[in-house]
Amino acid sequence: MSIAELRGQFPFYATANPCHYLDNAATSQIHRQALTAMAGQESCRANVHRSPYRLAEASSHAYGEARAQVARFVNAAAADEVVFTSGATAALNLVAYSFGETLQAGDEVLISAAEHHSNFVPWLRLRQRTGIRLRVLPLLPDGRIATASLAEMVTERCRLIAVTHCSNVTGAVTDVHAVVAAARAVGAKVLLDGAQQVQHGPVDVQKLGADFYAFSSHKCFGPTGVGVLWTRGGVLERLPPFLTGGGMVGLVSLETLSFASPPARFEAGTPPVAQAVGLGAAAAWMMTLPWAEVHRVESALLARLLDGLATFPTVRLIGPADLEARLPIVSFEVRGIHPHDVCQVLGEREVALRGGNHCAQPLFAALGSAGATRASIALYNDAADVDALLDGLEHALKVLS
Amino acid sequence: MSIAELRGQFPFYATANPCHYLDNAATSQIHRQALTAMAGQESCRANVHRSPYRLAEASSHAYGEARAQVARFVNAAAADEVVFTSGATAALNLVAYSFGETLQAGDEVLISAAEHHSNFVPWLRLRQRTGIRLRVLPLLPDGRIATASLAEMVTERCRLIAVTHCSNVTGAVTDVHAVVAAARAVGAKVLLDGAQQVQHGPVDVQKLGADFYAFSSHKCFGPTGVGVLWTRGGVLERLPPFLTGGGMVGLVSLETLSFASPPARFEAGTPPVAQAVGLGAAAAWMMTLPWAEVHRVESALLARLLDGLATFPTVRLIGPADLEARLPIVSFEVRGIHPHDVCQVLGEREVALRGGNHCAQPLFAALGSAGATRASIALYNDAADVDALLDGLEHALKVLS
Amino acid sequence: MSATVYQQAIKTLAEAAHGSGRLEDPDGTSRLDNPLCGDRIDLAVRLAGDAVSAVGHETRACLLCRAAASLVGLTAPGRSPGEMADAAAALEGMLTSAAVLPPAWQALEVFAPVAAYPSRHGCVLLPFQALQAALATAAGKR
Amino acid sequence: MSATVYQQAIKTLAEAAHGSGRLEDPDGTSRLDNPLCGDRIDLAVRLAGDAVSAVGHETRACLLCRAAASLVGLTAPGRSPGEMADAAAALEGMLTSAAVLPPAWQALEVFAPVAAYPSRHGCVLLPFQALQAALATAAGKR
Ligand SMILES: Cc1ncc(COP(=O)(O)O)c(C=O)c1O
Ligand SMILES: Cc1ncc(COP(=O)(O)O)c(C=O)c1O
Repeated sequence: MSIAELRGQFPFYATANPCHYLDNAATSQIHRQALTAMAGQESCRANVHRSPYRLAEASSHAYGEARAQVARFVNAAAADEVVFTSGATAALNLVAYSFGETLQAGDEVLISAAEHHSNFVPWLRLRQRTGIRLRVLPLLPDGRIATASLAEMVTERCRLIAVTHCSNVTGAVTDVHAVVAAARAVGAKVLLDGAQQVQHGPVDVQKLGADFYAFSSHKCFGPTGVGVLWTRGGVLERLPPFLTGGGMVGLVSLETLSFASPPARFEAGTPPVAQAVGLGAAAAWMMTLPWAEVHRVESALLARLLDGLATFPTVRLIGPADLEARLPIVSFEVRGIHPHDVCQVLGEREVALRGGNHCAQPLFAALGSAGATRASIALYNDAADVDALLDGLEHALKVLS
Repeated sequence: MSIAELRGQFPFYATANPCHYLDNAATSQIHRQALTAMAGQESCRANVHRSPYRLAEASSHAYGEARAQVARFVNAAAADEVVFTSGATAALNLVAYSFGETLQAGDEVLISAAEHHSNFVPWLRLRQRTGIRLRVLPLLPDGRIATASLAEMVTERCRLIAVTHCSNVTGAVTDVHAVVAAARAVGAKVLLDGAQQVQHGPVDVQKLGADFYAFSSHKCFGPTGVGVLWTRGGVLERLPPFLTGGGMVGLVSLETLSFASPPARFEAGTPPVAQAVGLGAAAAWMMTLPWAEVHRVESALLARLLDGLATFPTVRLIGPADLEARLPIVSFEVRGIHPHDVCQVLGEREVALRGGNHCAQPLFAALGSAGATRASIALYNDAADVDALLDGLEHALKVLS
Repeated sequence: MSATVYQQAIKTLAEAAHGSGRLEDPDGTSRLDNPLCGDRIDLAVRLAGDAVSAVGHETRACLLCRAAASLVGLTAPGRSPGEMADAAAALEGMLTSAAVLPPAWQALEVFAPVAAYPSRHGCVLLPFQALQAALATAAGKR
Repeated sequence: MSATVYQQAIKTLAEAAHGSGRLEDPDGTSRLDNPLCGDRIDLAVRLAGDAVSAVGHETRACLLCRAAASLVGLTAPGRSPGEMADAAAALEGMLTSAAVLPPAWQALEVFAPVAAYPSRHGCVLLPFQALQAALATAAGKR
């Protein structure tokens, strides 16, 4: 697989002035097929709430096809296990509100200190509403979730373990097997936040063994404005709806209220039709990639970056220094220099990084850091991108100290 | 203003085989500028959570500009009064959850029997959660909300009147002045569901005097996947968040939780950036239209349709028969013939209509109807569309009886 | 798109409304709603031995649904629950994957043009599903 | 994009850290956070008559913010709350709408290149806002 070939498929690299884009964990660039599919759907459209004219049948069909494509991408047992949401955050809130409604005071939800705010704050809020007990898995010094603590932290009252599949700060991939085993032992459900995982290859939700899997389209080469909540078959059937409105009801009156079956029950209102169609195209494209080769290329870039950073005596890595069970997301501190200043200087040299606490305040608190600079690699990045970062960092150290 | 000129601006009419599209109340066709703006934003993008590289500054700027464009479109006092949501349904749920959280058992919310499920079911659910009292304004025989009943239905316990600005079934436009006056008399807030209003011209939220105004992009020539909740300045500041996650917090830890100021507080996670940019472009385009002229054209088509329908002895109109205070949304029953059969036959003749209860079961119950066929007109429709409907209806009566 | 959906045969079936009306002493009953259109079918079934002996349905629905209900009313009596399950499967197969109808169920052919309109599949299937549901309650009672 | 943001003047200002440290017996105090970056400024102010007599701030932030805090520490003593409000307004005007600086506030010119980076405007404005907030608490006490 040649990177140049891949790049040619991204409109971003055809623009006059593409930068060294290394902020992929914030959002990826969009794939040509996703953009084309979205624009095509929008150009000539109808709502998907089933009317018998040609255009409406076509929209309903395209939306259904997108659901099937995403289902194949995560290897769902059935397309109806896929619910389209407006993003990973909305998917996580859906679980916190809907599954949360089935919990009682004293029930426990176990998260980790590595969670993005989108899988942390909804549980804080649920605790405020219902009095659940929220427990937090600690981190190892390199940022990995300390799954060894599962034994003591998963009690009989545990109803859900909700953890990230991959950290958006450290790149560490969670030991899902350990999490699922611990949950199963007490009959708890498992939610995985896959927002940083799926852009590095299709997942197999059946093999993972979780009950809920959430991710965003815009981080995996699809459009903004849409995300996915996959749920194991049978689980959604027993859950109350979250957002309510058109398209998700059975009978509605002041006295009666019943709901449609999933996935409709969880897709109130007009869904992000064109965005889902775009995501479906992105997912279908990803299914065609030689992922072993992609991983080899991404890992080589990751190694190049880690090796380069190791030559700076004032740089401290936040996250695993090895290449095992981690993805190419690299956060680091520079002693005495604020991440925003690093990002600014690099930005002036057209290297796109992100600085701050990356919506993960609990992680930074746990690791004793006030913030970090992050570089995150996607399948279209190349050695020149990494080298521009390393050169730029050298320059930044001169400018800023 | 020439319709042909307008049509030329819609990609739909450049497709090989455009139909007589009269399902605009379900979704409108997208305007060229909205599509181009969305695609441009997607082609070369970064997240909007403020990083100091060129692309991120550009995305943040574009997203802010979209907010300003929408603010101008509804004549908001400030851009920050505009919250982007994933659609009208999400906007209405936001109010039901967030403002709903400030209500207590026994507090009253007043809606109407004309509401779309998206402004009905969220309040039924709030009643289940918190024990509010839900009261429902009755309808006049022609489907208008009986605002004369406000006097008796608005009590001292009323905290909110939440009604549609225009019915998606009857086209009747609500007497907002009466609603606002009744609410003000008891210190209640007013929410208007503008999903069927804004595609017929910019609104002036300051003049309307409401506190919340919700609408969807895809019904007013913008992309799917985005909507708007406008809120009067100062009101959101006192409301708790609804969706939670990245971008809307202050400090986050297991012990502390604080939130950003509006609008950020209500935009958890990565927003539908490209869709908002597309909507902004649609709003900006709409601001350039000669609306008096558009209304004249739309009303002429409405009159043509109503006159035509009046010649069918078995057709019964659901909604006002006059042209006053109504928009060009026309629902009708055909005696002895099911709406889906009407739509099917018309669909085979490339006339796009919608049949059923249009996500408004309470309205149909109130008017003693089992369902209706609906034709809804937008600014790009012409007499040929209306005539195709009338001819097709004649044909349908032959085929079906 | 394919041929028009409203062939004379469908209209004739709907008008005939075989099996319409309330059935006394049913062995099984069902009520199915299609909330999108506000349609509803109430169906009752009586069994004699291993076969359906009588069907009664009250159907408030579109022409397609009424035609399908009429076909159920016409064909179910004398047939076993298994045979009627085959009919439902054959119908669904024809609509969604262009499957060829088995010889015993050529009567379903009248609904073939509906295949082109997935939004209407539910209308045609509803009476068959209602029968299955009623038979299931009857089986439950035994 | 315009000239580089990190001119020597900014680095010198930040390093000087005028007014940094805790102030005893303050008339007004404030704490402002920028949760996006984890930055924080604690600022205290003392008044003598109608003018600021002393400022003390503890600033954990980026270079730009520290430079701005230093400029506040340097310029506030001896000036009235009104004059400092003018400074904040002049700074915001320069950043967001390329407004020309008034003669009294030419010192703010060092931040001109930041105008090109709206995401950094908050960094520069934060210390000025913190001063306003502290002055407001002081006014509240009187
Ligand atoms: C791990 C993780 N979870 C959740 C999210 C939220 O995704 P979104 O902002 O698309 O809703 C992100 C995005 O930053 C993330 O990195
Ligand atoms: C009056 C009214 N309100 C709310 C909605 C919901 O809008 P959306 O489906 O875009 O969320 C609609 C759309 O049908 C509507 O007509």
